[in-house]
Amino acid sequence: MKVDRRSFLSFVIGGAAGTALSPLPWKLMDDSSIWSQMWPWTPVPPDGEVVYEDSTCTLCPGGCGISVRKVDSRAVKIEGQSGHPVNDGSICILGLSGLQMLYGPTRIKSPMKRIGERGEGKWQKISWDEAFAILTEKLTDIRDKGEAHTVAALAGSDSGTVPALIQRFMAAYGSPNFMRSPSYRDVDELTVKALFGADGRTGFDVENADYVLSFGSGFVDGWGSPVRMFKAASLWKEKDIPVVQVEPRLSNSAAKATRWIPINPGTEADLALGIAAVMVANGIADTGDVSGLSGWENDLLANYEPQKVAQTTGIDAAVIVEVAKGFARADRPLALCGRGKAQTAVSLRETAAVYILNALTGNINQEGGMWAIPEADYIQWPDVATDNLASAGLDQPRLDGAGTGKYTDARYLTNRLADSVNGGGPYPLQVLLVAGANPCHYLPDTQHVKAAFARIPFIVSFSSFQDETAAMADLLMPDHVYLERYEDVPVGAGLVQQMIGLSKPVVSPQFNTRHLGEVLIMTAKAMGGSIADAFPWDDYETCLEETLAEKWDTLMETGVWVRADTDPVAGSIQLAGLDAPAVQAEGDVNSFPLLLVPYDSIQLTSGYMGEAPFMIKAVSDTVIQGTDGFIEINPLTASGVGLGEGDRATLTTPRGEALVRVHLFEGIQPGVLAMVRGLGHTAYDGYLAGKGVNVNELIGPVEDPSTGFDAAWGIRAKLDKA
Amino acid sequence: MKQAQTHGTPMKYGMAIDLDKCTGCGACMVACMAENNIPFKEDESDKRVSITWMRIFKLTNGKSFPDSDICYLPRPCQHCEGHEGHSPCVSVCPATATDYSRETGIVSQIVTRCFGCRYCMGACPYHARYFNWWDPVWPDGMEKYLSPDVSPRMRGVVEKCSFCFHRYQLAKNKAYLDGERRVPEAAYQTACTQACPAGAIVFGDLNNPEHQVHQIVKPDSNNGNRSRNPKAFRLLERTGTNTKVYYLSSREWVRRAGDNYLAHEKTGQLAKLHH
Amino acid sequence: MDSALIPKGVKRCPMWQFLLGLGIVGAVLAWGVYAMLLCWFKGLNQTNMNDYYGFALWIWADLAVIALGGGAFFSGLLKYIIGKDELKNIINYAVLIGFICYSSALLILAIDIGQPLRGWFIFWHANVHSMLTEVAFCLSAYFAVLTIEYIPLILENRQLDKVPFFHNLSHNMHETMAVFAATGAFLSFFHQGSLGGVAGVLFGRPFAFREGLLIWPWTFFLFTWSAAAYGPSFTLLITWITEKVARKKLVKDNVVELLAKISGWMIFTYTIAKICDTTRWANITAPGLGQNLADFYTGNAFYGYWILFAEIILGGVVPAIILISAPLRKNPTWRVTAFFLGVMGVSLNRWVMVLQVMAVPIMPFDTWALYYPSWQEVATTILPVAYGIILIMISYRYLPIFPQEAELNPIEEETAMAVEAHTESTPDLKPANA
Amino acid sequence: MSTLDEKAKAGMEDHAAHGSDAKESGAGGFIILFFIIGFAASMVLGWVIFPKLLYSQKQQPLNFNHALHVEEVGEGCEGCHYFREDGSFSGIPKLAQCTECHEEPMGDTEDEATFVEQYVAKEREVPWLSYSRQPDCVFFSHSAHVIGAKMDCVVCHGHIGESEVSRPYEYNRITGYSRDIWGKDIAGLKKNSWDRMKMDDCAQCHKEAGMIHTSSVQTDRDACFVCHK
Repeated sequence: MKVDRRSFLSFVIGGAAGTALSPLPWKLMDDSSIWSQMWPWTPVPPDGEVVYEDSTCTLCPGGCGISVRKVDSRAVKIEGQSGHPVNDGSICILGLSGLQMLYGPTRIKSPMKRIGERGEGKWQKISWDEAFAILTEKLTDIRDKGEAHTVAALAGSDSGTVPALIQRFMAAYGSPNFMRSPSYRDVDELTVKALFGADGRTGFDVENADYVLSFGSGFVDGWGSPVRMFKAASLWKEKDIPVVQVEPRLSNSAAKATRWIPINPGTEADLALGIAAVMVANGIADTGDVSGLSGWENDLLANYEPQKVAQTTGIDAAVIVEVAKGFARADRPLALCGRGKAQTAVSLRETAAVYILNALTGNINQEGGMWAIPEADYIQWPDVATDNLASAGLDQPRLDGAGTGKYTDARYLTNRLADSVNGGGPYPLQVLLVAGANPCHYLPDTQHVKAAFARIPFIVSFSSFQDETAAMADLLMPDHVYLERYEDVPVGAGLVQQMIGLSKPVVSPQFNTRHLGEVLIMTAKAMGGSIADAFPWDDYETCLEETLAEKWDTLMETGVWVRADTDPVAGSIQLAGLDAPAVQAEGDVNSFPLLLVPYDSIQLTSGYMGEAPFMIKAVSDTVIQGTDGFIEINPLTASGVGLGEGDRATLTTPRGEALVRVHLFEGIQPGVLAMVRGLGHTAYDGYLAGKGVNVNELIGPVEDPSTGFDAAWGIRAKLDKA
Repeated sequence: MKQAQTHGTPMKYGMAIDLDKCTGCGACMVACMAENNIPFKEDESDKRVSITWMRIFKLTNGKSFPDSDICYLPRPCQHCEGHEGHSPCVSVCPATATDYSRETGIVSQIVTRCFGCRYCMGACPYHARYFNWWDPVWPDGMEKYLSPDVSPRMRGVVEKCSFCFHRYQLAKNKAYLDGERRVPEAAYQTACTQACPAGAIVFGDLNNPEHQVHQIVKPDSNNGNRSRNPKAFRLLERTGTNTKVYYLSSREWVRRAGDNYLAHEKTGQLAKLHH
Repeated sequence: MDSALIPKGVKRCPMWQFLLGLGIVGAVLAWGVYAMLLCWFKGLNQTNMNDYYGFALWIWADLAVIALGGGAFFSGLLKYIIGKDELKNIINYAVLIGFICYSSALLILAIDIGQPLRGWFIFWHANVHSMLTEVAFCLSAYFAVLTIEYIPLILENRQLDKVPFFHNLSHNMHETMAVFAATGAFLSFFHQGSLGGVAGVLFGRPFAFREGLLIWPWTFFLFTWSAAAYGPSFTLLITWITEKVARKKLVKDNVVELLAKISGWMIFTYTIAKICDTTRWANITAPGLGQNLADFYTGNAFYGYWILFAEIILGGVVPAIILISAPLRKNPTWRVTAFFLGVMGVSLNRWVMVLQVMAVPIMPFDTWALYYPSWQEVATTILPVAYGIILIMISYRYLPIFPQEAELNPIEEETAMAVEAHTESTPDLKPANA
Repeated sequence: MSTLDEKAKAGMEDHAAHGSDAKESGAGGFIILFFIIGFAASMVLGWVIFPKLLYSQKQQPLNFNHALHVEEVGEGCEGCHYFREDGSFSGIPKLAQCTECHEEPMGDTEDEATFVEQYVAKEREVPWLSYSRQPDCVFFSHSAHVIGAKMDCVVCHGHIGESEVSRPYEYNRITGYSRDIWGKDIAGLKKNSWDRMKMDDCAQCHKEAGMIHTSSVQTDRDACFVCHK
């Protein structure tokens, strides 16, 4: 018989019926949906035992205690450590993002040497032994030629054992050129010295103040120890404490203040002195703690009477008087200094003026007032026994000229590094060691800085991340990140007590990196002689434990050592620095009718650390859109230039130009443009690189003649429709 | 036989967010992202395709310099109760992927049940619901920090704030071990609450007079759960979404920005609640 | 060459012309399919939808085609239940158009959901409170009905009809068609309504929210009503286009005018209801939630009061008047204009109830959200149109869709004979060639 | 359609009439037969072959004798599977836990040797395959069931505690589910409470235990956020 179509048809129908009555179609339907619920390419985080490990965050100088949640060996979340004297359980946006840095793809995963052109990004992985060999050979050669002083080191800070080891290494090696990243600390130390006649730093008892007068200090934008300040700001709200914020822009801090007083940019010092004048004139100043007032009183009253100050600052004279009286009559008034996050210096004049204002309330070293206290001095190492080569090198002047000539009081003038390398220095720089710093992103006039770096024959970066400076290096010797290492963390940041935190390894090192302290000790040993002798420790941990001595146990237990009863460096102040000239913005008014001022945001680190993806995700679309960066501008000013919300414009300053988009903001003074600090990275990965504009490329350093520090607070600019 | 799962009165978890304290720093957003395995893309600047269970809105008073003022408003899922649990999103979901729990007052979203019709997103006036337009991809190595307590979502489903419900589940585990019937206030706090450096967020059981959030909000159950606190308001209260996130502000313009008002109406005025 | 399949007594264009036509439309279809596959394999990031625009072009297309497909159930209702027998001359086409619209709607939904593999959850894990659930069930059920209504049509193909089994089957199905028509009408009432409910129940969105009757917001009834009103207009518009393309009359005027008249009165009554609804909403509902028309129609680049005018006056009042007044209705130009305006009006209504709902800011500090579709969305939306045209081409060529065609376009004897002979001489034909 | 083709073909034959007639009369029986063949074939495919294709097997890294351990360690299951302080359940022991006893080989079985050499010595965790792992979206609280409801391990895990050898790990090729969760029987019939652990089984058991809650507004059953995460 032959199978005709009808038979075939019925075969198919039978098959269909059978299939429908079998589990096949139904299970397939169910399973395919279940498959879509657990797609193999969607990760499934492995479960395990949960433990919390406490440590100290070093992503900013704030010194918060952190508590890291781990699942077996993985760190899965960073939380604030409850009960910690700084942050008591709370944490900031940067601290929360730490794990993205730990596990992030921008980590430098092993030592590497440059094989392509500088900055080209061509690297070759090498062993640590090879890295040590390259470094020691280089350093030995130079030293043997008697040119030890042509080696310089740039660190993020100079406090704590690791920076101390760098300094010690430089001393033993024979170079005077240790530098730290510039910050408000520079001018603070110098002013304390000038006014109190002793070394130390200021501390601000924000928790107990009952009237706060802030000269542009971003107390909720990252000033001081950020989380502590957030808590203080909430405390002020609860206690209904008057908080006066003086700055040209309605910053988040200004919005949190009980009163925002817009001021002409750069005239804060005049206001401070104006207020001082009103206080003195009205006899509501407490001059007990202030010596040398009489000689200055007349000038003060003559030059800073309210009308005059109103002229310069653009603040109504009545307001000045009102604030002065409110401030002076408060029981525990406190004036804050240092713009934004206080990551940059301000002029000596401004700093001194504000500190003296504090003094004139008679609230120095008092509850709720400004304190002047010494740094915790716990690193007691025997002096380095230098050999001849070292001594010779150390006798040389510093590259940045700090400590000599007109810069006698300055310890570091890192802002002058670029100039000296570009030919302004006493001798050429041959090797630069960079640790915990990213000058090629945050030093002012960044292009100029990069040009200088391009001329440095040999650069070694100890950075853990592929940042802009590492990109310029010849040798990468990556450090552990803070969650992988031990480190003492002395906390300044405006605290009124001495405090040391301890970073502990929360996870084992993720990549082939080495602790910088370890690297320094081993390099020293490798170089032998007096250098090796200066580093008697077997390893960094021993060094740390010995150095911290009796504090070690406390730190291992509680993670933090606090000394509350610190004696102030001095009880009264000697007037000084007030005759110093004001620092003006660069550029002439005619060709640059507008003023560009950078502002700080707590959502951007604007420091050594690059922003983690989470932080960038939290940034508003009025700050970045795609890769476009925005500037804030008053609608009046904008319409003057014919610009509307979101329009593209060319922003030009004496130092450079950039394509930006405008965001209309009623909270900014007409004629002033504001751009956020911290964007415009060229290094790191696609989550960060190329987003926005690096404001440091548009603003150059303006030297404060009385200190030598860069005290630029803005720059003249013009804006054209693009 | 059916029984209410709750022991004694059911719980009603909610929040009070003090806008006077909130600084808009974004710690709550990132705490949430880190806690809940929220993915990220290279470009997150288009906020309409950017998954942020907790999102901060910037409010302005509309006045010009120098009288201008700003206020930040963090917006988690408002966990609407609507009328007897029929919140805008829950009632529309065709597949029962989102649900309202009478036991906790939490609006759940089960992504493995969701098939991505996005009706709930249309229903939510707060834009608290987010769709996974892309597969979640973590840069090489970063998946190491993913938490096992929250299941990563796959492409094509809607997700939203859960009031960190997994923390309740874990706290409940502990409670069983300790022989407690109820989870103590401190044992269940959301990630944003815990992180907020300004202490602006208070979280707890609105039904429990011992909980701080209840004491701040003083909800009036006879008046649609409106707060008896003159500083407090809820977003779009007039629509009858009956949310469990209360905001506090001493500034009238901020409170007015929380709802729609006709020119002549005064802030806080409420027409009849719908449903 | 395929004349064996072509209905008796009618003339069709030559094969090459037919294939050429198919080819062109097929190309568009292929483009749409490509876009569809992109959406399935790469995900909905292929669209321009976003978290503010969870519903966009696709959902609009769904609502629109279902409204326009309403001609099927309503003509069915008129013919089989109410007994307007003339309509038998157009009911076939109404059914075909309905079938196309509903299959398209289901296809678009299958693309629109983020997890197509779990689409069946809507049935398995149904949430009875959700309008969408109601839509899904009734939609699928009614699609089944339409299929059943379409089958006898296929069986009437000249060759199939020769098979006694098929012949009897289709005959018997015709007998019972009233039952299906009734079922279809019942189901349509609910899914058309639920589609209206989709927007109406959104009590968080004052622009969409409406009070109503029992669990059904007013939009529920308005949608059903508008589908019944405008559906026939669409059927007639398509018929007219088909006639233009075929260059011959297919349906007698009395039939067209009858349906047009009914459609007209329906549109008229619907428009009155719509105006009442809008008035109440604008003066009571929205203000009760603190909003007024200005909040909805000003402060953005696109959605202005014009859209209200276009929908209600141009798309409602005007076509209603044209179709109601005998002289205007009898004038083909006016009539077709009315159909066109009507179709525009109901489509616009669906647009407003989907896209403008998403666009209007609700929180005072929120912003308008405007959106434009990506090419993938456009392509996948055109896809069903192309598919529809193809199905119409084939059906028209091989099935006796228009009972009056032969009568209206008599062929001279010998040609007819020739066709016959031709048929017999080429029995080796396979429908695959068709 | 095929009927049509057939007619068309018939047309090609010389005496079409005969051909077709013959078919009309004779084919009836065959048609039924072919229907049955098709039906049977697909039933076999669906019920017998399909399940075989759907599942795959893996062997455990090494054989584990539960019975022996229960005997040696004592304290029943809790000896190795215990609750942590935070109320979470430890599940399959980590290597460290085994090492407490197995620092040196205990007994002279081959598995013992491999265990000590391959894992203990090298400090490698044993990649056990968990029979009862729920999918990631599920939050199962052991404390709720074991401490709260005082349930016996056997209810869900069966008599694994008495097993002397590790049975192969069966999993679904499409979903990756363990068959213990997905269901032993293709027809979905359960002989024992532990034969399948899908959501409906949880619901079923809760129902039997009279533990139906009404916390869900949508379903009047347990709210989703009880067992899901």
